[in-house]
Amino acid sequence: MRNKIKTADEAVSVIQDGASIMVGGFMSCGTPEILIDALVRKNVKNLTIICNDAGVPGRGVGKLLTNGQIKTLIASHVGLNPEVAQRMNTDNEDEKLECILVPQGTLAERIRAGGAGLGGFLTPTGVGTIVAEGKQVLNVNGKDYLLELPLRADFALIRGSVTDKFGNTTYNGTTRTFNPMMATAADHVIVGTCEIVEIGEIDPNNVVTSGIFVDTIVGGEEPWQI
Amino acid sequence: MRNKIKTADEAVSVIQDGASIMVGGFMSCGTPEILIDALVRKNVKNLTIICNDAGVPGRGVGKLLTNGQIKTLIASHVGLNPEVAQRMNTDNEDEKLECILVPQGTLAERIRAGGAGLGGFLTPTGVGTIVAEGKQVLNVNGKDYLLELPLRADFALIRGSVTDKFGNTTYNGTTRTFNPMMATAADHVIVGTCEIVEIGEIDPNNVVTSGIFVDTIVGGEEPWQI
Amino acid sequence: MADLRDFIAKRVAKELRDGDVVNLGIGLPTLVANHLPEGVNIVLQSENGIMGMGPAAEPGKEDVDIINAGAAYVTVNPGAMFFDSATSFGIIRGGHVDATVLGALQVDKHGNLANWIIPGKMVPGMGGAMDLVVGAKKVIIAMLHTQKGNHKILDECTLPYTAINVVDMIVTEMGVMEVTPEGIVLTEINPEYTVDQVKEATGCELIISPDLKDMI
Amino acid sequence: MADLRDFIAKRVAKELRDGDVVNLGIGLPTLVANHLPEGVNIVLQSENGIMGMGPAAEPGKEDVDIINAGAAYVTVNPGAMFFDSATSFGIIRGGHVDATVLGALQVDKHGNLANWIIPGKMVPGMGGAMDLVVGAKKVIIAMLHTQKGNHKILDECTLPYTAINVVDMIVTEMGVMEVTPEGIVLTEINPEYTVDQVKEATGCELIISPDLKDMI
Repeated sequence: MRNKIKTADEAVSVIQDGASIMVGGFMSCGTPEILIDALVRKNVKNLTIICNDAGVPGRGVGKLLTNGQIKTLIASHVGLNPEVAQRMNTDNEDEKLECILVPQGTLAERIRAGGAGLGGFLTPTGVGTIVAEGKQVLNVNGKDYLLELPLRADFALIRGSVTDKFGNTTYNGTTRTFNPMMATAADHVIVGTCEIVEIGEIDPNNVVTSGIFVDTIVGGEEPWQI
Repeated sequence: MRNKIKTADEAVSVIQDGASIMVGGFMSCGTPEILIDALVRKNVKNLTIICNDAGVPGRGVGKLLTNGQIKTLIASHVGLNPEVAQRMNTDNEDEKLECILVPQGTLAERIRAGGAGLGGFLTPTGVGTIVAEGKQVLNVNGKDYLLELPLRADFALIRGSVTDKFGNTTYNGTTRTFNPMMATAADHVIVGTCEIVEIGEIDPNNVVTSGIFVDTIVGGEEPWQI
Repeated sequence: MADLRDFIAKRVAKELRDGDVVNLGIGLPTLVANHLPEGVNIVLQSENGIMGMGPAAEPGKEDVDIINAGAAYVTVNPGAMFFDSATSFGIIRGGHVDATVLGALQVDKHGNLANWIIPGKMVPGMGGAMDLVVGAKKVIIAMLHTQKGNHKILDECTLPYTAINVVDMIVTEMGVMEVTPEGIVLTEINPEYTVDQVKEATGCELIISPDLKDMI
Repeated sequence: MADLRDFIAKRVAKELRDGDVVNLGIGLPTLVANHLPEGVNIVLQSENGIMGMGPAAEPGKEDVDIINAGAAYVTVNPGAMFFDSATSFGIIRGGHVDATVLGALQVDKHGNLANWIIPGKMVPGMGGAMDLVVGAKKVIIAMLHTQKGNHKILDECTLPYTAINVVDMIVTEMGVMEVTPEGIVLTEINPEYTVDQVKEATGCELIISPDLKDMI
């Protein structure tokens, strides 16, 4: 079997300017910081980042924002990172950030749909609001729903707690968040994980992400801290 | 906290003639036999049963079929139970079975949608086949999809391996099947389980079905056997 | 102000039943958990992936892998479960949350809610609020009755909607209101205020319940 | 007959690459796992909820909670995972299965497949077949070239479709065929047959690859 274990810098070497990248986590709890750090070092630009939120400056995707690497951010909440507003309103075209807001449940479901081969789904969330603008409204059994489309990306950077050498991954506590769906919805998946174990050490009943989704494993992820 | 533990007969006492019931399992591996047995004893009729398959005579939902309790069966595969054909073709209106076939992935996803508040989803499965008859076809990014609608039921009979007294449940091996989705998609959920443990004994990372979905817990489920 | 918030939270807590699954918004709604009546145990859902959330973690005893939706370290109760975000919002959207308590910028007589875009300020994003108010069985708005003297309870929201036709109940420092097909009905009043004062602080017709009670 | 089936299965096995995720249908396709080339390890997916399925369980050593989609006791390999049916078909429909091998009643030159309704017989249900052939990256049909002398490879299927435009390759005891936009191309031939014999056994125009090889 192919060895999937690499250093963080080796792992992100395949990511080029203009890539779309899903990043797991919620307020950067469950975000692979070591992979973000490597992406900052590589300094690729014009990225489209799909992540629940913009975190805070100096944490998670906030680091990519500070370093001017994000062109488009697709997220459900960006209010706790003041740099988002600064970059959205800047006159400097090179630094200008486009921010696309998606309801959190819709974002999670769109990523799931992207990984599960669905062409879309009908959700009541957003009906009658500006989220509905430009979207098809379908009425099923007397109730209106928005047709929301699947979301995929070139890369997913996910964060595991325990990963075996095949890539089977578990997530401890609230680090799970968007990671399992993102692992299914990107062409190339890199997991930054806290602990790498031998194949067979994780109970098959408790694996959350199958190793078939994982292209590269990077060890040395540290615990999250406020 | 309310005590959810009952005997099988107490548990199914709420089920009346004409009810729609989801039953977990695949070829009755993962089917709560003790709950089926209680339903046979109660002898309610005209049931709509939603289950992956019709099993074999004398096993799982096959028992309900033999006992003439099923009016409508919604399943993906019924070929291994010859009683299905007999009852579909009978001239005895009282025994006549209506059988609605749904692709297995679509069935699983419809039940998930029913539990997750989605109004439907777009799947490529069935496009151009008789499964598409009467269904809306939507084209997304140049590809045709069928709009499939959510599925819910009055009751779900699910089968757990370990269940705590709140109802948190895990499933061993391939007993998982349709059980986790069905637990979310019925108004009243009864779990027949192999082992009942105290609250807190199951690692919160490994719970598959939350106790919030479970109305009644019945112990004494036996291992499945071919 | 802290007193008012606790006063509101305490009244909201009386709406919750033993065993209810509840999602509390950040801020005032979080206080509701401190005021549950004797014998009422609720199951707190946190949209970042917890069923059975417990109190804030004691300093020095934090589990760094367990936070709430406000990014604070929390504990979980025995019988808790962790899940991913798609599962979390399946629970929310699917009607498995009995009640959610949130703040609002505006609520109108149709039960429309606006609580995510403040005029002239940066748009922070709706997070999970749109899904929560659409999915929860009961939507309780917990807020101050007015904003610096400006009406928040209106004929029609003027700010962008979070969702339409979703609010069931409004609890403020002045009273308790139910959103009905006929309009907003005042069912309880804080005895520190008169009905006329509450009417004046409300930007739409306020139907006074024939059975108006004291808010306690 | 058993020999023919193994002959076909052995050729199909050569299509699989090390690390491929593969779902094998019941019957002949199951035999493919016995003929993998040296150094090729595949990850078997079973739609009832296994990634990393192993061989059949030895008698007396069955784990009663672990069966395959044919309801036989099986084992799992180290690194396996169990999941629910929605997850299983998310994997299948989402294109995460590299190849699926199934039998067919009819295949036509458009790659349309009919393998679920036998005329005059009870309709058993499509099970997971419709999802599998729509979702798998490569769909390989493994079957006998004809059915009691009747054509199975046709201009147009006459039986109800399992799916349209999905078949990539057909492996029979007579040869290996690829479904292309131009039609069905014979790329390998079993040296026990002549090209004319294969043509005669085929119910649509058979394009003979200029690079026709022996099927071994």
